Amino acid sequence: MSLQVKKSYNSENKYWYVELSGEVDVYTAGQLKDAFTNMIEDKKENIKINAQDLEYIDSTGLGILIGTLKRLKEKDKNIILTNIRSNVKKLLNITGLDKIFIIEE
Amino acid sequence: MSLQVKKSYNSENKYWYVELSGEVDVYTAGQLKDAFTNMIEDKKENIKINAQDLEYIDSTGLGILIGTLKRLKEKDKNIILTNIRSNVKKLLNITGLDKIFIIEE
Amino acid sequence: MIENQLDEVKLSVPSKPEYVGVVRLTLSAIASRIGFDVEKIEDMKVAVAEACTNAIMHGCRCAKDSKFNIDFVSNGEKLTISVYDDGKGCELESIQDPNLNEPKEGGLGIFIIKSLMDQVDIESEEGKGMMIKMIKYLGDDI
Amino acid sequence: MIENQLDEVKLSVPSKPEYVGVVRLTLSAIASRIGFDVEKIEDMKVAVAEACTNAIMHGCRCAKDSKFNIDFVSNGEKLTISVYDDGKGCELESIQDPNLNEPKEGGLGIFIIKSLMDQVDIESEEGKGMMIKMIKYLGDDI
Ligand SMILES: Nc1ncnc2c1ncn2[C@@H]1O[C@H](COP(=O)(O)OP(=O)(O)O)[C@@H](O)[C@H]1O
Ligand SMILES: Nc1ncnc2c1ncn2[C@@H]1O[C@H](COP(=O)(O)OP(=O)(O)O)[C@@H](O)[C@H]1O
Repeated sequence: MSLQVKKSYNSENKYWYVELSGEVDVYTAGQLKDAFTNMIEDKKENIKINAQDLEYIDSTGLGILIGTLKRLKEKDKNIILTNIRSNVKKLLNITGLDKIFIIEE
Repeated sequence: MSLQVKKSYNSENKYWYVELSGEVDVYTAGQLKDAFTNMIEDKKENIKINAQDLEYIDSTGLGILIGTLKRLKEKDKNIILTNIRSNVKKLLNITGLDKIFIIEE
Repeated sequence: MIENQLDEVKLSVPSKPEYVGVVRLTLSAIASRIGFDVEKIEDMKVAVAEACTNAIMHGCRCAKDSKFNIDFVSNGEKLTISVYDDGKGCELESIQDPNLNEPKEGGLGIFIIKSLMDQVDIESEEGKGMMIKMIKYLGDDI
Repeated sequence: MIENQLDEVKLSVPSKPEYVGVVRLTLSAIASRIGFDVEKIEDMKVAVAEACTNAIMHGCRCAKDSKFNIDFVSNGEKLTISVYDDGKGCELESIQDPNLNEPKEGGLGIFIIKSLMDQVDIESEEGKGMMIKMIKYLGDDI
């Protein structure tokens, strides 16, 4: 019932690499929002999220991803999601967000 | 929230070997009681319980162990417990049952 | 004919974000006891969390000790979950499906609930709180 | 002085063995949110399960839809858990501590609850149900 956000900047290829583990819900969402806000204010570059250990996300978390993507799009940058679990994948499908973010298998 | 009982008879050394995994509470207790009853009716010999994966037990389960021991004592046989987790150990201490069963580290 | 017995679990929690996880875990425990498979349990976890999040974010009157309720009713074939608050409610007509081609930060919750559950009923009146009743069947998806 | 806010979770479940595990999981979730360590959570799980088992085995009137209740109240320093039923109750004087030198199959439940919790109050009257109220402190054992 908690969330860990591990981020690092790959300066060679100019993108943020983020590992999410645990659960994103209305309780942990603030933590995720703060992390993205800090990253974007530092460098507005692509954000690559490894979601292998992301066990749960709901609309609160998806809303934060959408908001972050909107700010990235101002500079034509993207959010790339990798290693998504099937329950998270299902939510992205239902909401059509799999067409908005870049999904890498 | 479930219990697995794996039993086998060691005919060379004449004892029952039982691996318990999961939780013994009022819901799963009947299953444990049936297993012990069957074993004793088959052969009244020492019962050695490997409790390595026994995550939880409460008074319902302890009561079954006590009842089983009473029947074994009629033939001077024992219950031997090994690899007990600390939370289970604590209950055995509190109730004094660590002096009634044979506890092997 | 055998009458299906109804089992009812009632839960009431403070209108605070930290209790949504508690509700999710209680739901998981109930649903797995009933015999739901992992995928359906995941669906229900999200749906119930969405309803709880709404109760906390929109439903509460923000009184210091505001609470909301979750009822779980099961029989042999389905689990019915009702999430309700006595907050300010809303006009149901104002709730629109999201435009999937133009994603927004908000407005996904109820759409997700409807997508993940087999049956959903929403009742609300301004000033009288909101109630979302959702059903998941144990058998094959309908 | 800062007033400690009280958070209250109320749970009501059918008087059936399969719901003791549900109560245990809900308790775990609440206690870990509050910040209890693993050992104290284990203690509380056993104590609450003992009280629930009693409510089911002794407390119920065995009506088809019999239920019992569990209230969890937390403030910054402790968690208070009350388990109560409206079953047949009992005379408290008749409950004795077990003789640890002569173990019996039954009679360990309330003794275990008292051993594992920091404070325990029992109220009962014949015909009026039973209530066990138990407290665990967050800080060092008292
Ligand atoms: N419990 C509630 N009480 C009052 N209004 C609610 C409640 N739940 C939902 N609503 C209303 O319905 C709208 C749509 O909810 P939802 O689809 O979950 O999206 P979001 O919560 O992101 O706005 C909310 O914006 C709110 O106006
Ligand atoms: N909820 C209850 N309603 C009525 N009687 C109860 C209840 N809980 C406990 N008792 C009485 O107290 C006695 C002691 O309980 P306990 O120490 O848990 O041991 P056990 O349940 O194994 O008898 C029970 O045998 C029962 O007579």
